Amino acid sequence: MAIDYIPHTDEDREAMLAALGIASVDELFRDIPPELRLGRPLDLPPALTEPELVAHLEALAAANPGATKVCFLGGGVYDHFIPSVVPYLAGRGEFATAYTPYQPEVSQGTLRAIFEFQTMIAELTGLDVANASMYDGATALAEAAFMAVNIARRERIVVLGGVHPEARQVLQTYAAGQALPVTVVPVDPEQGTTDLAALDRVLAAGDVACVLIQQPNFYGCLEPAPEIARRAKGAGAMVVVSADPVSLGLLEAPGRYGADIVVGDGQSLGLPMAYGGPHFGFFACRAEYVRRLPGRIVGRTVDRRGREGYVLTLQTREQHIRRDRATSNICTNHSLMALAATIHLAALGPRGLRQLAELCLHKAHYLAERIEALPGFRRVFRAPFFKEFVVACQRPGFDPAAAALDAGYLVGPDLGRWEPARRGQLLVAVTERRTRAEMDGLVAAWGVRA
Amino acid sequence: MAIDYIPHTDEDREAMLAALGIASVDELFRDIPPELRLGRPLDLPPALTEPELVAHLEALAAANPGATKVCFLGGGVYDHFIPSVVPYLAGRGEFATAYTPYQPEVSQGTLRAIFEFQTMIAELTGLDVANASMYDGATALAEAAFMAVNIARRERIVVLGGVHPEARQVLQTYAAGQALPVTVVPVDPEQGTTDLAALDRVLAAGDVACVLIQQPNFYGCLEPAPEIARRAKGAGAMVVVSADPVSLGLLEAPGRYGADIVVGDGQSLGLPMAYGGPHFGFFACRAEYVRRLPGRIVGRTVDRRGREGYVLTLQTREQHIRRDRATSNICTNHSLMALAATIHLAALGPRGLRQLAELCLHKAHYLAERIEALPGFRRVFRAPFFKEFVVACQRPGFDPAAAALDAGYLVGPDLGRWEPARRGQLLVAVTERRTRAEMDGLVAAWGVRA
Amino acid sequence: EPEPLIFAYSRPGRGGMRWPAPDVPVRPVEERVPAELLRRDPPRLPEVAEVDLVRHYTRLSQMNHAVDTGFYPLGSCTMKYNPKVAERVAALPGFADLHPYVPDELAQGALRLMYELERALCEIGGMARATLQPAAGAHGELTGILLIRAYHRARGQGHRHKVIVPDSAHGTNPATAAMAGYQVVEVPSDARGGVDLRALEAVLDDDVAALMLTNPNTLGLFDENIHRIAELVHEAGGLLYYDGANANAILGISRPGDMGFDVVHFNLHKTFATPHGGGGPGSGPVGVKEELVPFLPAPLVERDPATGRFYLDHDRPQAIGRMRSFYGNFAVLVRAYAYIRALGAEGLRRVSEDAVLNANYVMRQLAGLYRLPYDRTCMHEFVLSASNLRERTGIRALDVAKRLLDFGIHPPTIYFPLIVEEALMIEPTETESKETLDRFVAVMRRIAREAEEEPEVVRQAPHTTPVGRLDEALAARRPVLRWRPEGED
Amino acid sequence: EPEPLIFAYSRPGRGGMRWPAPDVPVRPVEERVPAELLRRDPPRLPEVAEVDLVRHYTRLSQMNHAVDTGFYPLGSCTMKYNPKVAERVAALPGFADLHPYVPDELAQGALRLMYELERALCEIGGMARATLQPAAGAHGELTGILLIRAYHRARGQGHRHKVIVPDSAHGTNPATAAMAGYQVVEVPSDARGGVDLRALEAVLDDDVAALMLTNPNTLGLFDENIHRIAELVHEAGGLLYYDGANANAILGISRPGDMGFDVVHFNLHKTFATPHGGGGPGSGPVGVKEELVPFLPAPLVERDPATGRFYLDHDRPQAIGRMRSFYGNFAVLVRAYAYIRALGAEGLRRVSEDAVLNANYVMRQLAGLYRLPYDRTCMHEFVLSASNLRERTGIRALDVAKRLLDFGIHPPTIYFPLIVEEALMIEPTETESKETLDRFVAVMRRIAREAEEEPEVVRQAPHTTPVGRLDEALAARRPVLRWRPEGED
Repeated sequence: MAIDYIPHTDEDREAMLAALGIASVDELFRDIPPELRLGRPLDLPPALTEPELVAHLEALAAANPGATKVCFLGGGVYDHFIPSVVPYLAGRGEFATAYTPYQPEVSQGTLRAIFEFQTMIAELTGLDVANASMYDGATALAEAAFMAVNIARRERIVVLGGVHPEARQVLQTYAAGQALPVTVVPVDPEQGTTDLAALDRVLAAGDVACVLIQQPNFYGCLEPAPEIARRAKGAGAMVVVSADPVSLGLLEAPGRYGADIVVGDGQSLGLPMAYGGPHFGFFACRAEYVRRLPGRIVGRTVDRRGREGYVLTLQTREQHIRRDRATSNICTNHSLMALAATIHLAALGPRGLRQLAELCLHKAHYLAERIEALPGFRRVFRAPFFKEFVVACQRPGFDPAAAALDAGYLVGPDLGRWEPARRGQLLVAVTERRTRAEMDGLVAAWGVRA
Repeated sequence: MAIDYIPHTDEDREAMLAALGIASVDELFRDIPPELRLGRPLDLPPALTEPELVAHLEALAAANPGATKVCFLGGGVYDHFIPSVVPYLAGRGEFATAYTPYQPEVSQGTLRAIFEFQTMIAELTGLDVANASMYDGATALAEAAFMAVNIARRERIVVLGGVHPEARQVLQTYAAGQALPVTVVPVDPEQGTTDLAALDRVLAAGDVACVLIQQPNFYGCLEPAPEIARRAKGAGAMVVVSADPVSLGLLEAPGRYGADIVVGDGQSLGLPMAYGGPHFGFFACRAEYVRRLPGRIVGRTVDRRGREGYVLTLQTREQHIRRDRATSNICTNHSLMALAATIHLAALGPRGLRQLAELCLHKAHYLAERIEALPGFRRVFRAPFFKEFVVACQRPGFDPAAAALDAGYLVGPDLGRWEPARRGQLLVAVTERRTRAEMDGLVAAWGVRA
Repeated sequence: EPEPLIFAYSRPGRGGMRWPAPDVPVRPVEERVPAELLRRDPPRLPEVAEVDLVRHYTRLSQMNHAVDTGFYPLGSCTMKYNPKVAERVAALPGFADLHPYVPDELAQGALRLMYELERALCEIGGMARATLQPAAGAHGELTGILLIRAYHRARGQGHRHKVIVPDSAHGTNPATAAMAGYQVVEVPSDARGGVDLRALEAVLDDDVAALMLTNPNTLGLFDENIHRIAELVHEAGGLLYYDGANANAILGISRPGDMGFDVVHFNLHKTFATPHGGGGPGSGPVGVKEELVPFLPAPLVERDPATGRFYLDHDRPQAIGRMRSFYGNFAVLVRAYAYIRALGAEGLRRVSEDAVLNANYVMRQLAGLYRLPYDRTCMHEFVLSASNLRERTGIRALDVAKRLLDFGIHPPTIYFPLIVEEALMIEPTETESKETLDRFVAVMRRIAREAEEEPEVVRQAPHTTPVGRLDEALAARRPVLRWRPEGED
Repeated sequence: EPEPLIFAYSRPGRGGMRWPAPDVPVRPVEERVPAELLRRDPPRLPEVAEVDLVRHYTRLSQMNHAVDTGFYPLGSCTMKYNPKVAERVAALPGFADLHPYVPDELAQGALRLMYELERALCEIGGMARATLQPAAGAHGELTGILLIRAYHRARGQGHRHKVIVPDSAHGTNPATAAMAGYQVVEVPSDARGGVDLRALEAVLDDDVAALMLTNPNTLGLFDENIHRIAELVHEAGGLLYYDGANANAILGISRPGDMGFDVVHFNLHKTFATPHGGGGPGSGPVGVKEELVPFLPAPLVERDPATGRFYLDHDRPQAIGRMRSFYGNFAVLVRAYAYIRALGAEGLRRVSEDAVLNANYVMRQLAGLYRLPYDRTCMHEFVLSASNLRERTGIRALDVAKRLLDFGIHPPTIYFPLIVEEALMIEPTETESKETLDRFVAVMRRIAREAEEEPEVVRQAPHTTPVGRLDEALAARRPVLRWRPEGED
């Protein structure tokens, strides 16, 4: 083999075998019935030395030209700038190669950072407490629905049509396990936001455990979330909001307009797009529900000398204690990603986050207005939007995504991926990284050639 | 300004000014005569935020297409593979943002690593002691000449024609300051190694302080270094060898054939080419000369409790103690580069270094033989070589460097840069990174088109 | 003084990332966003200078024990060395800057990597196909149990509502089964630490959907009856789920698929050396036998045999649905792929051989000092009990664990598995040298001696850590789960 | 136990980088290399596994105090915060993978960066042109003195063989002058800490080549007479050399060129925030007035006005020659360029303003406790004396320094400048917060109190570091400068 990362020399092995009084390591596998032993080498490609490995992976990375295009792609993952301190600090071996802080006395680094994370998420969401992270926004939303069902003691989960279709799929998968009914409330096709009348009809049955709102929604539109929350509350349902954390620099904290649980995906907070992961989900709720939270929670305590220290706490909610009665089966979460986001938020500060949100807003509106002025192009929805919007092109024979790509720009995804009726409608996301020149370039690529 | 890295808020400043009893920071500059104050802003480009800065530097980096070509360039800097652990560990902030370990109790990290470095350099060179690093191989060689002059109490410095022309230039510059005579011994134009008869003539005068040898020499050729050392010693001169450290995995340690001082450039030991720097120079000598060494030296001692510890030592040689009688004016050296090389050598181990040297040797000879078989091409020198050799092309109207570049290969430098008579003669360096396919590609680019 | 929280460095108006000025016309945000939706109070994020931020997180990092700082024999977690080359390649811009919705044509390198990784995992596990989507081991378990559910439903066996787990199982097993709507049935272990076959037979009936098993199990013991267990479960119409937490023992030696398992999850962060990140990200791909392939979540990576091009196949009508957004923890997949490619077949087998050798080497030397509840050859880990120590000296497993901290050693997993009292679950892994193991044994001996001779030293441990033994009961009784500005507490 | 040397982890046959097998035909090395040149015994490099290597250097790093871990007011060294963005951009493959002999056409980005950096440094220093070649401050000094020598020679003034340095000068100044073949003449400081004008006049004659000066000087004081000094030196036919070690005080405020200096070196690792690397690499560009430009070492970066292309101009017949290989510490230049571009004119001025503010703020609060030998407004640093403490308590500057270590603070430079007994030379830099400065003042107060009340605590310090106070005398008396295998010592 080319690399084995094993310190043993042959002499070491011999000494250890001698200490065990055996002649060969094979004897240690005596409990495996012979017929279950593989008896042949695994059929894997040959081992690579480190130089070969690096060359091979560099070749694979180079075979992703999508990584070098100008990115207007949206739909939950965004091309934001990552401050240099974030990967530098989060990449330190002491953070990256530790595990869940089961031994708090030698894990204060991770524990303090996660306590900071919980605080920052609580601040962003306007809620009281947050957990130490979930896998992603979609699974966080599904877990939130479970939690709401358990608290509300009702079964029906209502999810708005503006929630990311993949998050709705995850919700359906999770809910199917426990046979929980999921109802989708349609989006008003003109506005791009929730059809409130339809919502009212669903709520009227009085069996709704929770309403799941995404803000801004999948189409980039700003839902009338406070109004939705009022109606949900009025029907005795809990309110769960899935929020873009960058938007929370500018948009009201959902906890302030009635959300009981706020979740979301943290990729925008200093994490590379990385073809979709790892990112993380955040999960915050009101204080009274804390013992229903899924996942790890860090709390403050003291040591024998009265010094402040941090520990994993409220563990009786968790699988390793409560087993089949746990609030979730989650064990390993996305701690390192949460750490990166903590550093990111600390680097930005409240003003930096606000400015970032405003930059996205301004740039997205500039591009939207320029696109709307193009012949044959229209913005599909009328509702206000934040950093992302949907465009459609009526120009016959013209493929806007292909034209953009020819000019080096990625736009999308095409909504037809999830809604066949919307084939050709494209999401366009504009982060602070997109320059006016790039936006003008995209507009030029979509212009009518003379 | 866009970034200032300064923690002060305006309130902080006001509080501090108040504590000083002054109204404005301008008052602190009262000792600067008004006519010497600038009185206008510096004429500099506007400040950039971090995202702008990164974009700007990325654009400048992208404007160096030379960095992406296949590199057969030699002449002192080589495209070797850098193990992943090297930049990861050497880049840790505790190493990178410390300074010279003046306070050993909180600098044991740097001190222990440099002590390891000194040991490894001593082992590689076959000498007793080494210092903590110099700027580069060229300045190390010049300092070695000074040291030899001081020890030998003779003035004449003899440098072989096979020493890198830029190192000879540095030597001349340094020597001119103290008006030390420098004599260059020519290279045999057929062999590419020292003209031994000419060397004998120079040595015969009996005034030679030292002979400076580069092994392998600038043309890639292997000097008969032990023979040269014997002759130099016979004439009472000290022997200084400048060695490629990678070659020392395969070639005899110069200390074993009589070298009194061994220096060299450490770029090959895990450092990026970085357009020429920072790299480092190493500097080793026999034990009896240790108090003549330039630069920092780390030594072992004990603390009050008898625990082993490391400190900067023999400082009375140095400028901050001895001032105008110091062995050199060097203060800041290239410690972080030496650390990287230490990690590199620890990662390779003796077998890894040997294998690396052999790989370079085998590959270089493969390519040399293939090039020699090309019509119109010849290898310019007959002496044995290590990883680098000189080729010339007699094909009229054919520019080999340009043809190579067209195919994506960099070769050179052209010796005409320093020796006009050798214009068109190209150095070709082959590291372990060059694949047979790349070498065959270069040969194809130099083939005769059908 | 231990490092305080980042908020201690915050002052109003200090620091904060600066962004470029807008290069487009700007209109007041009130014209863009309805007033009701605009934030009234800014979040109280810290306002710190970059220098304080860097120092703070640098110092915090130094308060962690990690694989990069020392021995970490945390049983069941496989805290092996994480190669730095994997970090280097995962950070390549061609991977890091790739948006998940980029057209397949522009992500052929990423797709090929996923395709090859899936094949490698299937070969290692003896499986037909695998999904890379699950984000962690427990997530893989949920995926696997939902696959089993879909399988039974498709065969008209939707009534099966029980999942059997042994009493030695990881907590995630029962939690997962419950989360998927199953009733959990526990079976006891036998005297040799394996599944009690009689008890198993007793609970196997037409309602059983699956048995979830780790093999080697959480005692570090290979269940010699696995073939018989598989027969029994299959005869009852159930499927076998393999919890891959302990796969580090069997690479290239024995395959779950050959043992009779139908569904397998892998913990890439354990077996395939991707770093644990202080609690994640992990990655929990799930492999299945042929009969379960139709139910794997979309998308899978497929290769067009005609063109050789890779593509994401979303067209999977029988799939259980999505388990998360996108395609999995891609950057973790990159690291695991790099690891498998670095080692190859011989290297992976050597990993397991040396992991097992190390565990047995340590076990044998500690067997006299601490109680060995199952005195058998172990696999990659083993479980000791401090019950003998407790009886004689009052020193508990927890005390031993805390005392280990003083020697720069991370303690074993303690009080698990639940069937061993005062359990110490020790997994050295293959990346530790004989010297490290010898030192661990010596320290464990010393602690045993201290327990007899100076028990207070052990009971008061740790003595050398940034904080002393922490009051976990207080933390749970009076939860303080976030920082608040002074005066607001 | 402090971390041992890497050799402690070495075992014969362990670890070692593996390389790809040769992909070319291989012949025995004896056929390629004469037997006499082949190595007989391999170097005894350590043989270690990657895991032990990573742990070792990780642990070593944790034994360092650094700017990234705490306050570092080491006078004259400008230990300011090193922005991480500079590390990011310096590592870009477009810079890192660039061979120095690549054709200029393929390195336009690098050349532009060097061109722009030279212009910025010249603007900051008030100079005409600069060489980026010198690798450190002392190397810049040598370059500058050789430039001055070349200048005099070209004007038929080759007989000038003296260089004047004040008694407060950095050791590098006299060492440099000597290294360049000059005789060093020291002039004393006056009562206000500046150059004694009368003494200067006394030594100025037709043999003087240059005066080397730092301004602000090593006392942290701006020499108010600098204009007069320049006049005197110039009248005597000498030139003025500016040691840029203290330039952090004057950015955008006053320029050495305007003060009358003819040659200036910059310490990019001090003033322009490139990291100090545990002792380097630095970078010491040297700027000169118009008359000295012809002597600058080749190559310089020039821009073809017609095409706008940048090129390395090697054709400099009057140049002093090369100072090192290639073009300077390019990757350090990248960091310094990034720093200057990040701050701009306003930011650089703010740097100096706050550096000076911080120094005065700390000085004023410590002035009562420690002796302030020159009671004036200071610039970016100041010098205290512990002589009062020593007289009263026996506690020396060294003891104060060692005691600071217990509080996580790097001590000031001590026993320098030589003209102040028991000197403590304190340079807070602009990147430290008021809170950090206040804490430093509080600790310095506490130590002064301890010196009175419990002097042994100070004298025995440090107490909390990985090793205690080290016996430097022993190290020099019986030098052990390398590890040797056991038994070989």
